[in-house]
Amino acid sequence: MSILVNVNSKVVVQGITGREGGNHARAMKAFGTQVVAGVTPGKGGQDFEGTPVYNSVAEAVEKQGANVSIIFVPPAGAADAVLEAAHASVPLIVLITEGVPTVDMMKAVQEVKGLNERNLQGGGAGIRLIGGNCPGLVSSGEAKVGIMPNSIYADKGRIGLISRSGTLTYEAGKLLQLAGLGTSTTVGIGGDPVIGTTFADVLPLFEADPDTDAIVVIGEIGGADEEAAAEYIAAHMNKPVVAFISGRSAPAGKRMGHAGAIIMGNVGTPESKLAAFAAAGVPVADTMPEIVELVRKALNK
Amino acid sequence: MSILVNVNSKVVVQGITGREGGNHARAMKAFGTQVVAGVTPGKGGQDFEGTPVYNSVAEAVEKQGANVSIIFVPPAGAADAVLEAAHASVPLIVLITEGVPTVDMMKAVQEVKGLNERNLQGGGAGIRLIGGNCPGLVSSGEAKVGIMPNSIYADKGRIGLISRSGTLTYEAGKLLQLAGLGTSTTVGIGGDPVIGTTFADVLPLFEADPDTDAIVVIGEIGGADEEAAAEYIAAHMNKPVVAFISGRSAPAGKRMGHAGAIIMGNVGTPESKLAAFAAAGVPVADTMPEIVELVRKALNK
Amino acid sequence: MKLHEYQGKELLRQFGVAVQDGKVAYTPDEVRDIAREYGQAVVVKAQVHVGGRGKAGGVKFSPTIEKAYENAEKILGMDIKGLTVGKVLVTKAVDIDAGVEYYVGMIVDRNVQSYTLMACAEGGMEIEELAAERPEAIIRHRVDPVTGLRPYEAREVAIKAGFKGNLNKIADMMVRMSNAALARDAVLVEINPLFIDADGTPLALDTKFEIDDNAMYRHKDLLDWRETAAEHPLEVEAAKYGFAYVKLDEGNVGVLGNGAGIVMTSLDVVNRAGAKPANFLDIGGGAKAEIVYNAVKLVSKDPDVKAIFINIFGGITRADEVAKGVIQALEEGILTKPVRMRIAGTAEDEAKALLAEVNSPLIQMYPDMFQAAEAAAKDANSAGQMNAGSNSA
Amino acid sequence: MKLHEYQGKELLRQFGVAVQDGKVAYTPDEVRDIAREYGQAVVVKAQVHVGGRGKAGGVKFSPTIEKAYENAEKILGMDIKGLTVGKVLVTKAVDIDAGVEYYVGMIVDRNVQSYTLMACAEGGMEIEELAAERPEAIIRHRVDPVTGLRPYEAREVAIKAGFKGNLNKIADMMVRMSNAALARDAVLVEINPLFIDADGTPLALDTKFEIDDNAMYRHKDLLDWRETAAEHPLEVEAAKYGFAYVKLDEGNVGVLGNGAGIVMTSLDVVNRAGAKPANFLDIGGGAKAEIVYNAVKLVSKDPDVKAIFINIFGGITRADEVAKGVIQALEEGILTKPVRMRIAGTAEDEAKALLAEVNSPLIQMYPDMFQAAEAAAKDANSAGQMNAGSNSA
Repeated sequence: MSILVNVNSKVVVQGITGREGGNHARAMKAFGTQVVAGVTPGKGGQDFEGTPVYNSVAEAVEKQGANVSIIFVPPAGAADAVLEAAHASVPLIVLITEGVPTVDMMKAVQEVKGLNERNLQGGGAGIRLIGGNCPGLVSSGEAKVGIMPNSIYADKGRIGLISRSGTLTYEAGKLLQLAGLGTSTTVGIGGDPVIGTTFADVLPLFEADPDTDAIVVIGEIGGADEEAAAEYIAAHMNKPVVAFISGRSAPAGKRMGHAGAIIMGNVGTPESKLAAFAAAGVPVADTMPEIVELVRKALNK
Repeated sequence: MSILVNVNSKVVVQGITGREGGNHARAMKAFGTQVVAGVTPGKGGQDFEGTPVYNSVAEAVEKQGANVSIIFVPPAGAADAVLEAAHASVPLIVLITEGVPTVDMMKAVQEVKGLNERNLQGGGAGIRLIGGNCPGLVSSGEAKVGIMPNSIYADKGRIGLISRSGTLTYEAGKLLQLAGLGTSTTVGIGGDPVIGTTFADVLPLFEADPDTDAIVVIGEIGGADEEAAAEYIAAHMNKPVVAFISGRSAPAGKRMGHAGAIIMGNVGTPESKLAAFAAAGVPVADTMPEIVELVRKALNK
Repeated sequence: MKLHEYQGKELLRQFGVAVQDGKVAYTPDEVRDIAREYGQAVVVKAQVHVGGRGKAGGVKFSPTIEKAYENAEKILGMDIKGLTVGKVLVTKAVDIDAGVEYYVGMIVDRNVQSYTLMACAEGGMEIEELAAERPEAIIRHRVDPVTGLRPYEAREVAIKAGFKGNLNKIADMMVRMSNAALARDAVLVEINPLFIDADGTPLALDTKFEIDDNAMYRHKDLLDWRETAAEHPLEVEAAKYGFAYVKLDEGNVGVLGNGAGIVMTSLDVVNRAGAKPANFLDIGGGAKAEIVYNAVKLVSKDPDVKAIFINIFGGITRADEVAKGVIQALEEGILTKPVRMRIAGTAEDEAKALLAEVNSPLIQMYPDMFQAAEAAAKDANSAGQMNAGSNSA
Repeated sequence: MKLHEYQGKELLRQFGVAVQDGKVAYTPDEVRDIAREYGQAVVVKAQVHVGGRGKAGGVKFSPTIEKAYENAEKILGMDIKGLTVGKVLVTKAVDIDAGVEYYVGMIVDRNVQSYTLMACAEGGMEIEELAAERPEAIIRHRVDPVTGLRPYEAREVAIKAGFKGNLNKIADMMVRMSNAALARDAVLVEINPLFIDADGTPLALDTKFEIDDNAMYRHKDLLDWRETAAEHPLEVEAAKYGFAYVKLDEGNVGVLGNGAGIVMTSLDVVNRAGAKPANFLDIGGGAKAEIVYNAVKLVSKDPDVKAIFINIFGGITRADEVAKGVIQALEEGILTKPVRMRIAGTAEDEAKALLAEVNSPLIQMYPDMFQAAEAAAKDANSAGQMNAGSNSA
C-alpha cells in the first residue's frame, strides 16, 4: 500500500504535447504508471505515443476514467489548468510548473479548497492539489506522478517522505534507498510561497498508512509550515518523524531561489523551526546522511 | 405567526444616519418593530433617537443581538453593506437601496448564497438576502422591515403576498385589507435583474406557515421567475396561489423602469408566464381588484 | 447607456480583443479620404443607437473609393427609425469567404443571477431571431461574476458551439470579452459577427455594447460618449429629471405613475380601456408637487399624447401634493390636454378641495385607476377622431 | 522586481491612492529648480533599491532652496550599502505635527496562502523592527485574493488598529492599495508612513512596492523600470542566464547547485566546513554543459570567491555534462580558482575519465558533498591566508 497514488491511479497529463510534458509522460510510463490520457487544447483526437490526447480534462475523465492529473502547462496557463482539473472533479492534481504568478496560485488554491469542501460534503473523495513548483509524488514500486528519477523509487520501502525541496527529495530518497530502508510514498509539496498541500496535510495520510513505519520531513527556512507540522505531530502522530531543515545558514531578508525560502522578521528562522521540532520530540538531522541514522534510531526504539 | 420577521426580530438599520435610513427607522419603530441598532461607519458611539449607532454590523450584532438588517446605504456602498452583514452572520438582510450596479449585485448574491450554504452546513440558521431595490417585508401587526406605508399592515390577515413591484405591493395589500382578508406576511422581492430571493424561495415558507391560507404572487414581464414559481407551485404547494402579472401590454425589447422588466426574444413574455401559471393551475387576475375575487374563490373551494 | 459600434470596439480593444479597426467620419469627403488611405475595399457603417441598421440600408460594402463616397452620401443624413445618421464608421472590408462568421455575446441574465455567455456557430444573424428559431444552436454558459470567465470554460464553450479555429486564441478572446464586460459593467456585449480567418485567428467585425446606467458613476471616462442628439429628445429631458421614461410607438395616452409596477399596470389598463399608451413614465417615490409638475410638463410636450393618465399609489405620498403639481402646470399654461387621475394616498380630501377651486374640465380625479384610465382613453380617442375628422375635411 | 519609491507611488496613484507627489531629479541643479517651483520646504530622498536609506543619510528635510541644493549634493553620488545614488525624489515636506503617522502594508503570506494586510498605529518605524518588538501592535487580516479587500473589512482593520480619522476615506485608501497589489502582482506593498491630516484624510508619504518576478510577463509596461545599474552586476548577469543568484556578504566560497534546496544545504555544508559561502546560485534543472559553463564563469567573476563548490544531484543530469562545462571554462582561461565538486548522477565514470584527461589540480570530483565542501573551504581559507600574508608582507 501507499498514499495518494498507487497501481490503480489513472493519470492524465495536462500539456502532454509539450517538451516537458512529453518527456515526463514517457518516464512515468516507463516507471509503470498508468498514463491513460493527455490533454492539449486544440490537439484533441491526436495521440501521444499511443496515449489518447483530448481537448479538455473533463473529456479525459469521461473517456478514460482519469483520477489523477499532472500539469506541465506553462506558467501563464497553469492556474487555469488546475481549475479545469478541479472543476472536472479530479481528486488529485499535481502541478509541476515552476514560475506560476503567486496571485494566480492564491486564487487557485483557495478555489480548490472550496471545491474540495463541497465535494466532500457531497460525498465525494475530495479534491487535492499538490504543488506548484514541485517534483510531484511517487509510491515506490507502484506509480510515479512526478518528475523524480525513476531509479531511486523502483523498490518499495517503509519510510514516508515529504519535502519542500526538489533535489533534496531525490537526495534523501537515494540515501534511504542505499541504506536499505527505502521509501513508501514520496511527496514533493513544492517550495513556492503558496502551495496546495502542506506537511500537515500529508502527515495524517502517512499516520494512517499501514505500510509506512516512519516519516521524514524535509523543510527549509521561511514560512511556518514546519512549525505547523511540528504542532500536528505532537498532537496527532504516533509514528516516528525525523526532520531536516535546509538553509540554516542563510541570512535574513535574502530570498533563496524561491519566494518561500526567506526569513522575514522573526518568521521562518531555523531557530524557530528547530525549537518547534524539539518541542514535538522530532529529531532534526544536521546533515542529509544523518537523516538515515535518525530514522534507524527511531525505528529501533 | 408569520414568516421571516416577527415581534422577536431585532433590526439593525445600516445607514441609519442618512435621510432615508432615518425616516424609515422612525416609521419602523412607529409600526412596533424592534429597531435595536443603527450602523454608520465613523459615527459609532452616537445614537439615533435613542437607538445606539455602531461602526460595524458585527458590533451591532454583538452588543444588541441584531438578527435582521435593513440597508439604506447609497448604491456605491450597498453591496459592501450586504457582505458586511452576511459575514457578520445576520440571518436576514433586506436591501432597500435602488440603483445598485448589477455586477455588484451578482457578486454579492453569489457570495451570500455561498455563506448561506456554509452557515447551514455549520448548523446555523442560514443567511438570506432580500432585494435590492425592494420595499422590504412586513408581517402585519407584528414587525415591518421595509418602507411600505404602516397603515396597510396594521392588522394581521391570512394571505401571504410576494411581489416584484413596490407600489403594486401596497396596492394589493390595500385591496386585501379593504376586502377584510388582510395579509400575514408581505415580501417585496424587488424588480432588479439580480436579487437575493425569488418567488420560488419564498413560496415554501408560506406553505409551511400555519397562519397563511393562500398566497398572492405579483409578477411582471421579464425573466423567468414567474415560470420558476409556477413550476414550484405545481410540484410542491398545497395552499392556493393567485397570480397577477403587470406589463402585459409592454412591447418587446423596451426596458420598463428597472432592468428586470424587459422582454428579450422569447424570454419574459406575458404569454409564457400565463401559460406557466395555467399549467400549474394558478388563476391569474386580469386586474388588481380581481386578485381579491380569485383569492376568495380559492379559499372557498 | 448604449455605445456606438466604434465605441464598443474601443472598449474591447482596451481589453485586448482583436477588432476590425476603422475610423469615424462625419462627411462623404472624410469617408473618401479614409477609403483612399486604406487603399482597399471598405465598409461604410451608420453609427446610430438603434437595431437593424443593416436592413435599413445603413451598412454598405464599398469596393472603390468612389463607391465609398457615394455610399457615405446615402447613409449620412439618412433616417433610421426616427434617428438621423450623423456619422459613419469606415472599416477595411474583410474577405468573408476566407473565413467563418460566428456569434459570441454576454448578457445579464436574471435566471442565473449573473452573466450568461452565449456562443453560436451561426454568426451574422440577429441573436434574437436565432434564439427564437433555433435556440438549440446557442450554447449558454453562466459566467462567475467574481472570477470572470476562465480560459478552460471558454474552450469548453467554443468546442460545444462547434467553433473551428485556434482554440486557445478563440478562448482567449472570449475571456477578454468577459473581462471587458465585468470591468465596464456591461448589460450586454455582443461580437457579431466574430470572424475567424483561415489561420484560425478571431477578429471582431461588429459589436454591440451597453453599459449599466447604475454603474456609470465609475465610468466617468465614458460620460463624453453619451450623445443626447442620438436619443429621443423627451428621453433626454426625462433623464435630466431622473425619471424612467420610455417612448412607446403609436400611443395617444400619456401615462405616469410612481413605481415601475404601477406604471406597467397603468399601460395595461389603458390598453384594456381601448386606447394606446404613448409612454412609460415612472416618477419614482415621494411624489412632491414639483416632480409631478415636471412629469406633466414632459408628457405634455409629446405631440402623440392626447390625454394624460396619472396613477399614483402611496401611503406616504400626499394626494394634495400631486394635485398641486398638476394645477401649477395648468396655471402656467403648459397643460393643454385633459388629465385623468387616480391618487390613492393621504390628504385626498385636500386634493379634491384644491381641484374644486381651480375647477377646470382639464383635470379630473377618479376613485380608482380603471375609471381614470377609461376617461383618459375616451378623451384621447375622441381627440384623435376629431383630428382625423379635421384632416379629412 | 523592487520598485523605487517614486515608481511605487506612481502605481498607487494609478489605483486612486492619494500620495505625496514629487519629482525625480538627477542633479543638484534640478533639485534646486524643483524646490524653487514648490516654493516651500521639501524632502530630498535617495532612490535606491535598498532598505535603511534614512539611517544612511539618504533622506533629508530641506527647509530652504539652498538647503535642498546642499542636500542633493550630499545625497547624489553617495554610497548606500554598495549602491550609488543616481537620482533623488523631491517631495513637498508635510507638517508632521499637523497629523498622525500610521503604517499599512500588504504582503504575500504563505501561512494564510494569500495576502495579509497589516495595519499599525505606530507608523514611521520599520515594520520588521515593530514586528520583532511589539507584534501585538500590528493588526493582521487575510485578504481574499479573488475578491480583494472589501471596504467593510478595511474599516474593521482600521478600527482595530486604532486609526483616527475619516473611517471611510481610510478604508477606501486601503481598498485601493489592495486593488493595486492584486492587479500589479505585488509581493509587498507598504505605505509607511501613512499620514492622516487634521481633517482625517489619508496621504501616502512613502511606499515600498515589489512585484512578483513570475508575473512580470503581464506587466510589460513596467519593464522599463527595471534598472540594471541599481542592482549588483553579478545579479544582473545571473538574471540574463535565468539563474537564481544571491550575493552573500563576507563569503569566500562560490556555491552552485541544481535546485534551491540543494544550494541552501550546500551553503550550510560550507559553513559547517569552516568557510563562508559567497553566493547562492541555483542553475535549475537539466544541467547541460553550457549552463554549467555559464554558472562557473559567473561565479569566477566574483573577486570574493577563492574556491568554487559545485553540488549537483540529478537522476537525469549527466555528470559528464557537468564536467564538460567546467572543463570548457578551464580551457578558455575563465576558470582560475579551484573547483571542488560532487556530482551524483548518471555517467559518473565518463565524467571522471574527462577530468583525468585534462588532469588539472583546479578541478576535483568528490564522492559526497561534505568532502567536496571541505576541500573547497580549505582552498578558500588558505587562499585568504595567502592574501592576508601577502598583504602583511
